[in-house]
Amino acid sequence: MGKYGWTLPVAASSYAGKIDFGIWLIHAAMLGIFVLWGAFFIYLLVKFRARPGHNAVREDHDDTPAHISVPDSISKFPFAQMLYKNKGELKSLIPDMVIMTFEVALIVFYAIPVWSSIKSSVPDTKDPVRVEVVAEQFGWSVHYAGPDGKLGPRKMELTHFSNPIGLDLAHPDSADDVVMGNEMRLPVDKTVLIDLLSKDVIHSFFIPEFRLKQDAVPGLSIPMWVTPNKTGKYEITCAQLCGFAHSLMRGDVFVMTQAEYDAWYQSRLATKPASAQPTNPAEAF
Amino acid sequence: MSQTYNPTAFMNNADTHSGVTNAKLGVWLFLASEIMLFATLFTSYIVLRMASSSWPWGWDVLNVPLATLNTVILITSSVTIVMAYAKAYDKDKAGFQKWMAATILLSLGFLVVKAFEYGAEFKLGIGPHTSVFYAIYFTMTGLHGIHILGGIAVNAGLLYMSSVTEHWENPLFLGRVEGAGLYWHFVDIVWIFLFPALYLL
Amino acid sequence: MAHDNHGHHELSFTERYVFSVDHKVIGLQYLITSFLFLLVGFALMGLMRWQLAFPGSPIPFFGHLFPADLAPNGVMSGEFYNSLGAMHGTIMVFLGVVPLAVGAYGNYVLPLQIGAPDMAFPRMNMMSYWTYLPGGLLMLSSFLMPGGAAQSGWTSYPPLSIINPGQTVWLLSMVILITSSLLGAINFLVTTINMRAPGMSLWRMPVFCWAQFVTSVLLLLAFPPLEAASVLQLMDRVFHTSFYLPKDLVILGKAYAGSGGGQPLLWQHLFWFLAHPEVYVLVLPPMGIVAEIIANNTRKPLHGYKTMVFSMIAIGVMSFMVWAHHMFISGMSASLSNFFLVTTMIISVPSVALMTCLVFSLKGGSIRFNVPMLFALAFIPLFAIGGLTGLPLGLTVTDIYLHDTYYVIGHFHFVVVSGSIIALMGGTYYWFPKWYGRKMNDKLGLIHFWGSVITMCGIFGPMLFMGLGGASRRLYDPTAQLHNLPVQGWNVVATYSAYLLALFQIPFIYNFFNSMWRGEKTPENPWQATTLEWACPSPPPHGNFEKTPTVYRGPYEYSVPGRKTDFWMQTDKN
Amino acid sequence: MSKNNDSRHDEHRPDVGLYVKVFLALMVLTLITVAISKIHLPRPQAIALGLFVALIKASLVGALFMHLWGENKLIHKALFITVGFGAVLILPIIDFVMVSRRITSPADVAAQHPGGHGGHAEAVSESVKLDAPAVPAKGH
Repeated sequence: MGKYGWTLPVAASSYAGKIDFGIWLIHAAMLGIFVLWGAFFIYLLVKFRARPGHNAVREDHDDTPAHISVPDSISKFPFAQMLYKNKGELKSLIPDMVIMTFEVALIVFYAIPVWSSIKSSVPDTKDPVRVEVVAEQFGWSVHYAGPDGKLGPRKMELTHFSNPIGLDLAHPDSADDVVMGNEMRLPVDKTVLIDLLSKDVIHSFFIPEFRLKQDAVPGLSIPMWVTPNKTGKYEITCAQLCGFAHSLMRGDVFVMTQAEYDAWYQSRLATKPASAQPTNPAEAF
Repeated sequence: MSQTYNPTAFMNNADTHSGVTNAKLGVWLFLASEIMLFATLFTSYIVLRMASSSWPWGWDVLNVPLATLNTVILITSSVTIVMAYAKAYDKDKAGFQKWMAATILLSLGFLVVKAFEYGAEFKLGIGPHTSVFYAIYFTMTGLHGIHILGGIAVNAGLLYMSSVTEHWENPLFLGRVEGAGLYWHFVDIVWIFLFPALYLL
Repeated sequence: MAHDNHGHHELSFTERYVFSVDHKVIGLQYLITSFLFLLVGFALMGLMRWQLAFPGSPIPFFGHLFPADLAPNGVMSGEFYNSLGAMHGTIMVFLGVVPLAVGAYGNYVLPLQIGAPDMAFPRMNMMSYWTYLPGGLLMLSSFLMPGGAAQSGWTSYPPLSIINPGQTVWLLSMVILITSSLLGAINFLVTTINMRAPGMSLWRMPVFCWAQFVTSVLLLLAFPPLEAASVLQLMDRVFHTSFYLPKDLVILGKAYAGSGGGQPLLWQHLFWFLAHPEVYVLVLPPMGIVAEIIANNTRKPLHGYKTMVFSMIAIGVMSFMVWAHHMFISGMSASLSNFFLVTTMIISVPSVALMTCLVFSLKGGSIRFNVPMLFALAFIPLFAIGGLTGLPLGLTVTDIYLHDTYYVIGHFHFVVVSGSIIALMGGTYYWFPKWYGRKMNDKLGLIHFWGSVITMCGIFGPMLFMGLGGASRRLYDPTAQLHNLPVQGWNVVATYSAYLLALFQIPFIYNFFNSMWRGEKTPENPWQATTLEWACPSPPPHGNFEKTPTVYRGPYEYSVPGRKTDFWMQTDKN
Repeated sequence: MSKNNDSRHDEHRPDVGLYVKVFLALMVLTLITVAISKIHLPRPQAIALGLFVALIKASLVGALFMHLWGENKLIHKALFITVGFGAVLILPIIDFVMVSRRITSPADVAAQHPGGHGGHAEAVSESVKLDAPAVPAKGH
């Protein structure tokens, strides 16, 4: 099936593997739990089906627990009386304990550390690619900070069909900035720091191959990062309903070698006067 | 029992499992849901206030003296309705009607003062759309005003019922007055928090 | 008033069937209405499914019936698709399953099971139905309004919901529906607390009553926040406030005129503060029904009655603290996500305990495989799939990938459709003899059962695979995105399964109405059950019990050694 | 179920003298809040004091006018449950506090780590916490 198939698409970022590990681990566990329970369930259905000569048998704890005498040795502990008298019933908590242990392990050793490494911190890199992604109905504008690592300021009143993010082109920080519509080119094995913004409604920036997803909320600038580690062409999609053309809101990601990337960036920069009018995502439709 | 089955008989009956009449329990549960409603509005208020870069001070943008007057009116009406309850408890019909009428007049007074306040703001071209502060101010006081209207309707209904002998002598009547009172005090409590939150702080 | 003579004069047709104050009539009104709304929601889904499987091809048969702005040349437009999606969710959740689980079953069965002659506030009960119906019709009528129905999903996230047409009617009818639910919840709580028959202590209540009790608490306390949030959104739409709108919005190239200063995420918090407890409102009553049916058909007490009850209470409490696991990637604080991750893990503990109890209850029984029991048994594995697939969604890290994909849709529908709705249908087969004194046909029931279960798996199973493939939900044209192309085949499978599922509901509908008049007559207690609803005539008269019943024991005293019969009713003294 | 038709034992015996005292107390407290707000206290103190007085007023009304003092335990329980669930609504507020203190731009991250050291792209241990309240949020 190539890159995409019936299961997870190709993993193309540094943390994609960590996320995939979780997905596969949980699905294996789910399958195990389901098969075990399913087998037990079917066994019960067959063994205890109603048939002539077979009668239901009550469990021991179905009789009044008042008659169960609690051993002296444990009767002094808090709740011991209640727990001991209901010990037959409490059997049902055993599978619970197993599943809970699994979940606690998953949270402590997997979810919390990996989550904080992906979402609440940025790797400390020397020379990151700085990008600002601005979502709108129905397209993405990708704003590169360029070699100076500084994003040119945006001004709402400059927003125009020819300048969808309202970039202040007169500002010195904007001199080496490039704005692309629905297209993102990244060098491989290099951390990209992305600020995610939205001009109108809530969108969600989703690159399945990077296992990267984040809602773009108007009024917030949400930081995120990714380190692509496989060259190729991938897809940006919008994962949050954003209007009638939501399904058409997509873009391409090209991960290329550093040399290719530099060449491309220079070519964009060289043609910038002509393309000071960046590709307009809205015109795509 | 099926012959003389009477659906309202149970509301009368304090000999329930809990020892609280159905009517009173119902009113309290209704108030519980109202608590959640206003708690949500206050949460929204706090969130919007914290997220905004500046928040106006009530004395600068709203009419605090009128609001203080309204606070006094509403607290007084809370006392008059509890007096009406006391009179109903003593089976003093004239007294009940007097205090209940006072309550209704006071609550109408509250709405009139409120109308003056709103009117002055609208005249200046200020409305809910002006800023987040005015939005939350109009929404919260507006919802509170709707609650006042509901209270007036209930109280007026009770005032009318007290003039009909059949209702006045109904053992349920005192419970109804108490329920109306509970609701009215709740509306008062909401205002006790709204007043400083919007006007003073 | 004190000596009102309701029972003495003949009730007119309107008093008896339309504006009835009898909880049984109201329950059946709810039942029929909510089943109709389920059908409507299902029909909307059928249209969407066509577009998903065959994007861009005209809808067969019905395509040209729609106005040209909704479906030009019979091909659904993007706006129309979004309306269908939003209304499908809203109708199914707020007009279908909740009224069915709480309004219909709760209303009819709860007072009977606790031995009450009626609800605590019969007139309020009637008002509750008569606010629900207009609210629902208003919601439906939004299709006919200029601008069409709501288009922002059932979650109505602003700012989209504020700039889209159609949302005002949605918000208005939500406020009405919430009011109806609140009236119902107060009524249920007071009834359960105050109106139990002598001897019916809380610990002798059937699990179903506990489920309704916990559900009512959830409804009472979780709905008002949504009501407040809806009012704020209504203000945003009607009075142009900016509760949910930040500064400097530029919508399709035009600056939005508004003061700004609002918070889009505030709506999400308030919405999910309701909507997560709402999920448990959808699940707990059906679970109660399953417990009733399983206890009855295994002919032995439930394993762990107390564990189940405590689990339900724990679920009820915890359900208020897990809502933001719907918001892990919404831009919410990443550290707070860890808090909700932990609470989500905690809530899975009582849920697993409940399921374990249901399975363990089979052990040692003498299992009768009648139609209601089949539905109850099918609930267990299907709901388990729904529950298990919740695991990777509740875990922050894996949710990054799976959030807003078809995996979520598959998970949710396994829980609600092949969980709740299957159980609720089982409830219909189980209590039908009580409602009409007649039994539903078994053969048709079997066709309905097997058809529904298999086709449901055919709809929702593929969604899980599509989700793993990265297919986003709410896409008008899934083929517009490259990574969806390989999984598009699953959409076709799901669509045909959905149409088959529709076909398999025909025997159910026929069976229901046919059995109402021509079904096999049944005695008072056809299932040899122990709970109180079977101790009164079928159908019960106004006032329910001939004389107030006295309760002597717990709800599930089956197969008590040394007794002639294998069931010992709660009302039997010896 | 109907052995007792007298509903009175459930209602509270009114105490008119007490009501008048509460009324006077409420009036005094109202004047106090208005007076407090007129002297320009710093905002946090003003808010704390204002809410404290409002809380006293609300408790007076609740306890004595609504007869919560000496009310049936069931109603106390119902209210405690409600207040407990209402308290959960603090979580959205906490979220907004944390979001507003989040470093909103990787530029701020760069500002914190001038020059950059160590080239380990994935070294989580050396990473910068995005939720740390180190840099004031950029106004949005």
